[in-house]
Amino acid sequence: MAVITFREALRQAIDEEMTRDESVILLGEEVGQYNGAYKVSQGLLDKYGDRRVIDTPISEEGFTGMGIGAALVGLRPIVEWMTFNFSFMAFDQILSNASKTRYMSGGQFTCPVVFRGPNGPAEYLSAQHSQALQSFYAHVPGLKVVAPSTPFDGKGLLKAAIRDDNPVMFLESELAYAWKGEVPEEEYVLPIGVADVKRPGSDVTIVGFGKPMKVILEAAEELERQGVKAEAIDLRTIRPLDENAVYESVRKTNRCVIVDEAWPFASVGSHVGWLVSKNCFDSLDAPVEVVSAEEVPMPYNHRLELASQPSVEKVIEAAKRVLYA
Amino acid sequence: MAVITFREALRQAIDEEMTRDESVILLGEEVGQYNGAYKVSQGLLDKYGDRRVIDTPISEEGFTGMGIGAALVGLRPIVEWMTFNFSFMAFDQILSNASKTRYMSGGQFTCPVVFRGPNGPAEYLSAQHSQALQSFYAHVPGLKVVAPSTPFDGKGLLKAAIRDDNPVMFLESELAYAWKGEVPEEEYVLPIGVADVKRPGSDVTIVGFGKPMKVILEAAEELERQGVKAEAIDLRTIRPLDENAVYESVRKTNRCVIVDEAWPFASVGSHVGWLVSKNCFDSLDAPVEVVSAEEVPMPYNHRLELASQPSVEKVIEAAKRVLYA
Amino acid sequence: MSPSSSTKGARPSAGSAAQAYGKELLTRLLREMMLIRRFEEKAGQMYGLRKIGGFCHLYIGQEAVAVGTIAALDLAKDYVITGYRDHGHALACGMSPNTIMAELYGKATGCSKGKGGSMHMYDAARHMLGGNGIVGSQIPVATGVALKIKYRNENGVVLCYFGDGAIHQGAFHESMNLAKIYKLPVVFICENNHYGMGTDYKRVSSVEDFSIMGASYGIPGKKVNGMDVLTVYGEFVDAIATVRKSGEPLFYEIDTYRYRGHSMSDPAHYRTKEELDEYKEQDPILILKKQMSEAKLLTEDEYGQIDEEMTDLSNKAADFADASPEPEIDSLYEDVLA
Amino acid sequence: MSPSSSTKGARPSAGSAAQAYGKELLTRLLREMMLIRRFEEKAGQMYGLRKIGGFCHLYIGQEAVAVGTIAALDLAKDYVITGYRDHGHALACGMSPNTIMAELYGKATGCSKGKGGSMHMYDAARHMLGGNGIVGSQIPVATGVALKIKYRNENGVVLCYFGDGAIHQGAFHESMNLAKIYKLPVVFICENNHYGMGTDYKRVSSVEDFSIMGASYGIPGKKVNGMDVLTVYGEFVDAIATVRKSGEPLFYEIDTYRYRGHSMSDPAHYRTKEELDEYKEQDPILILKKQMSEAKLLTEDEYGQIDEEMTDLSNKAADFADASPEPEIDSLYEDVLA
Ligand SMILES: Cc1ncc(C[n+]2csc(CCOP(=O)(O)OP(=O)(O)O)c2C)c(N)n1
Ligand SMILES: Cc1ncc(C[n+]2csc(CCOP(=O)(O)OP(=O)(O)O)c2C)c(N)n1
Ligand SMILES: [Mg+2]
Ligand SMILES: [Mg+2]
Repeated sequence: MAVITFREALRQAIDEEMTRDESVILLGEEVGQYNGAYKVSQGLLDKYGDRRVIDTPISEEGFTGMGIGAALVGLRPIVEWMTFNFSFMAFDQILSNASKTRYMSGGQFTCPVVFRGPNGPAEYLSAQHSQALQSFYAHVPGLKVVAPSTPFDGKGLLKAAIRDDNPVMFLESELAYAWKGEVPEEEYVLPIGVADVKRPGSDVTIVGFGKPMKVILEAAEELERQGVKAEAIDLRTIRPLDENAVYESVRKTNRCVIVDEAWPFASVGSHVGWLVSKNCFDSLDAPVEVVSAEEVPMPYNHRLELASQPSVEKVIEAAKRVLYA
Repeated sequence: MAVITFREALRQAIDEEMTRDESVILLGEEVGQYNGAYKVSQGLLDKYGDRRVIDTPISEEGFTGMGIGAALVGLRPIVEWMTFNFSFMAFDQILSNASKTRYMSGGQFTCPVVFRGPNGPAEYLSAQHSQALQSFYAHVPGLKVVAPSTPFDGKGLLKAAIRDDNPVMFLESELAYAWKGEVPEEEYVLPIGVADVKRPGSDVTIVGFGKPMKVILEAAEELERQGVKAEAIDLRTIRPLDENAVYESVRKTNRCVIVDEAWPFASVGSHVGWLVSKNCFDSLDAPVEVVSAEEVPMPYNHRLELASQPSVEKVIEAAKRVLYA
Repeated sequence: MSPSSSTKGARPSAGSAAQAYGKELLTRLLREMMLIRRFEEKAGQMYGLRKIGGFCHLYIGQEAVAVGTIAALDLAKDYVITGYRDHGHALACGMSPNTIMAELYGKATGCSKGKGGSMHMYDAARHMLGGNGIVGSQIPVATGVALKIKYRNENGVVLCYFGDGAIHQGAFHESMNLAKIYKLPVVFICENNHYGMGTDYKRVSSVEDFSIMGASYGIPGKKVNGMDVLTVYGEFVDAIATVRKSGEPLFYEIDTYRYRGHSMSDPAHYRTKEELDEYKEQDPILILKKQMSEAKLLTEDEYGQIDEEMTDLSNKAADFADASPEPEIDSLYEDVLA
Repeated sequence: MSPSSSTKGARPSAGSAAQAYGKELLTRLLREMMLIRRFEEKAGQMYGLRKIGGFCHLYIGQEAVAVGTIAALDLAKDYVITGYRDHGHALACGMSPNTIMAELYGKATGCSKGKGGSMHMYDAARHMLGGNGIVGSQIPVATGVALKIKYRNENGVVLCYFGDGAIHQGAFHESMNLAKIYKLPVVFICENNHYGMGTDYKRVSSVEDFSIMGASYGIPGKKVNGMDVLTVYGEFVDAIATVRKSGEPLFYEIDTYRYRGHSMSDPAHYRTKEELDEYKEQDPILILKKQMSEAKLLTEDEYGQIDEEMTDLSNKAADFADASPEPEIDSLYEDVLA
């Protein structure tokens, strides 16, 4: 297997799907001539031309709606938001059209569009540019929400998202684009809606998705050194959620920590916290802990921004709390 | 005490605050000449003139930002969205500016703006016009979120919201505008962030806010007939949340049902479900239940739309589940 | 087409136009307008009887716009997309009154299986893309449909309708620019019926003649009299030919008027009876009837017959809807995802 | 002011203008532009040394815009609001280089206590309202500030800056209409520096001359040469007097150019060296220097002294920032709510 970056894995997914299916197009700000603000679309304009790789003006509401419209009549657009922060401009298009047209039309239309781009805190970007926005989209029936944590998962799930007949929010991360991992040379697709045990363990279940999986796995290693075997579950897909994978683990470990870099209130993290509390009621030896962002907009100062996010230390502390250690 | 409608109670709140403080203005679609799409602003244009009661074009992003800008420099605008469904158009303004300017400026600015209008399902309006959107706003630091369930609470809390120096999302309901209740003749203001026990009981705690409190109280009455004493807690404010009021009750009843007419995933309902599960871990005799909307866009057909929402029956069933009855 | 030319273009006078178009076409336009009129009246009645609930935005008065524009399309390759005031467009696209009325009743036989209601009429086969309840939200979607047409070299055109109120949404501005820079075959149609709910468009608009707004995007803009279906039709036969050839967007402001309130509960105190009456004198059906009579293409009898037929179709639609089953409760969970 | 007149207006020639404005004013403009230039260069260096992180959008090349426009204001009653490329506007508003540099360093002594960083310079006392990181998001906010000015009868004016990229956001369209219908004292200023990130504005714009877009809102629009600070200043002295009198909005496209990449990591491959060099020959500081020398209002010595002074101020700002304390960790939780 080749070791490649997350960025390259995503690029391969888009490239392969564009080759495989002529109805796949890519559009967004700077995706073409600039080769992508974060270089995910590097080389694609050269390869596919500006008919299929479309640079847009800074008009998120407009080009998001354009992607939706094209999807309703048979194309399979991939819409890149330079970051998910700018999806706010297109919130109406996503909520009112992408997620509802199928239902409102009694199933007459499908809307096979992928919305992708970096989500979650990066570094030194402050409040408007450094937010984890999954809670908003996870809330909405009619959308799927995917958040991979490795190049391997990223490639396989992005290919699945492009082939999916529903609108899929595909959450990447600025900081993870440079991460490396093994990715097979041969083609593969991963199913949407299936979690993955990233590290087996028996003492405590730690659940997460996306970039914070790195923090979780580091915490798990440190816990191992301290004699605690943590099982790390990567949800990979937030909506639909692979609930059973989580319950199975918790019924074994009897303890659960959830890590979500979004604000806690009405978040994926606290939702899973309630689900586990309810569905593993008789198995739980301790309350379910959620490690989340602090309840503040993201500050610019680096020490503050780090303090506002989930960290290895916070995860370890939470694990110890549920272990009463 | 006079018995007046919810609509009239809200109108009084706005009217009194406009008289009290010249920096309070009202703006939105049809608030003036038409006297409000739902008549909450009836008579206010006549009384205060078009300098203070401002009809806007259908430009939610624009006039929401206008309200924010005016608030940053000293006015206290009340921005009416004809319904919260249209706040999607203004999502960026709310998230990027209203909730963050104070923080990003290191506390140099305050943003005393109230965003209000009907939220949640009404009748026969289908997917785009019948949604409970509190989960989105409850998630966001820098906002307050208020959702009264009676004319009395509505008036007292709206006055508090107008006087608050922060952006407040004030959630009303089309269907509740005609509800009647006692409201004192003399002036009063209710504190934001304080829950209210709407009905005392000892067997099970039922938590809710806004319009579904009616369903909760009906269910509680029926449960009473069946010998079960339910305590009904009205959160009144979603953000900040009066957690202790809930915990106190649950530590007494040992059982908890939460009712939230929003979709369940990453909702206020499931968040409170996790909070209670965690903070009343040792007191709970049963898993916390959440009665929410079904995970579907709102259908037009009346039977279907009723089936998609929390109902008296569903609340009773949930109460019985936590009572193992 | 020159930017912002006046309401009265250089077309042949109505009488001679009628002659030129011939009886078949004119009869078709008349029948379609009358079907919309009678259907809407029936829907209004049935709303009064609580067979229909929620919002119900009637199109009465505006019939010439949907009928005159859509008659110029080839719906095998062209598309229509509009807002919530959509019954007229749905009928003009050839959707059956039965399926539309059943949708209004929320029945399983409705075009959207009772899930959409008045604001969300769709017909994938007839290229009718709704029915959007959010003011202006359909405009970006229209550019995407046009992008697909261009991508697939289909030589089709999208007609995108929105109101005088919708033009102040950012979506209009963004979509006009997108359509121009990508050269998309879409005609943006502002149906200026003078009011956005209770608001006279002049109160909330910087300019009174919207057609000049095309200039900001290098898109030809033109204002057209929407009470005369032959003017609309003639204009759109040309417009659609132009777009098929150029592949580029056009922008129209079509001047029209709604006779009824915004939705069913609106007493419409914001306008005078005189204003309403003035427009009723320019009623699009009366005008076409007159044009056809003068050109000896329609007798009173024929008119009466059409009227009866359309009334009958509308009544039957109500009967059909009445007799149709409610959707199964389980259908609540269907059609969320593909 | 007539809509969309050309870049070169009917103003007096630069030489005579310089004479007319007099030494004090010109020296002030020169000092401000040079302060921005040296400050930005220093910030760029410090970014290279990782004292500053994240996005850092330098204003070098565009100095004449912020300086020429803001010099025409009375910040006791007027306001400034802009996007993320905001160091220049902040300095032109009279914010101290120390507080700005400290903010870039994320220090507690920064204008936003280290919470805002490069994109979020604010100064409530000097009526500088940021510093918005979301393209176009400041435009609606500006209308609200103008509404307050009008409401309070303050006779002030808001200058609202945004880029050539931002003009395609719906927020621009909605705000222009709002400003016009309510007659709000705001000047919308599109700083056209020819690129939105890597995108030549012509590639994504339906029209090349943005100033014509004012016509859609009945707002006078004009294009101005933004490399000549005297042209900008002269134009804005008039513009602001006009707005104070009329209370109504104006729209300007100011033609300018940024010498550096979009942010620090942008190699700017999308433009040629020739193009960049061509603009550097029209450098706003060089032009003013030349105008002043020709009018005998500036010697080489004086210029050198100013340069030294501004370099020194910038260095001292870096020293100040360096020596300043980090914010306390607990400050993380402050300033969320009032
Ligand atoms: C974004 C949004 N804002 C507000 C509304 C409420 N609303 C529904 S129709 C309407 C008036 C629209 O007027 P216009 O665009 O002229 O269309 P018309 O009803 O005249 O056909 C309003 C304000 C909405 N549906 N969507
Ligand atoms: C809504 C939104 N979309 C995208 C971005 C990313 N972005 C930041 S600056 C920029 C280019 C803006 O160009 P322009 O308006 O011309 O301003 P300039 O940078 O030239 O000053 C883009 C695309 C953003 N910050 N906000
Ligand atoms: Mg209208
Ligand atoms: Mg630019």
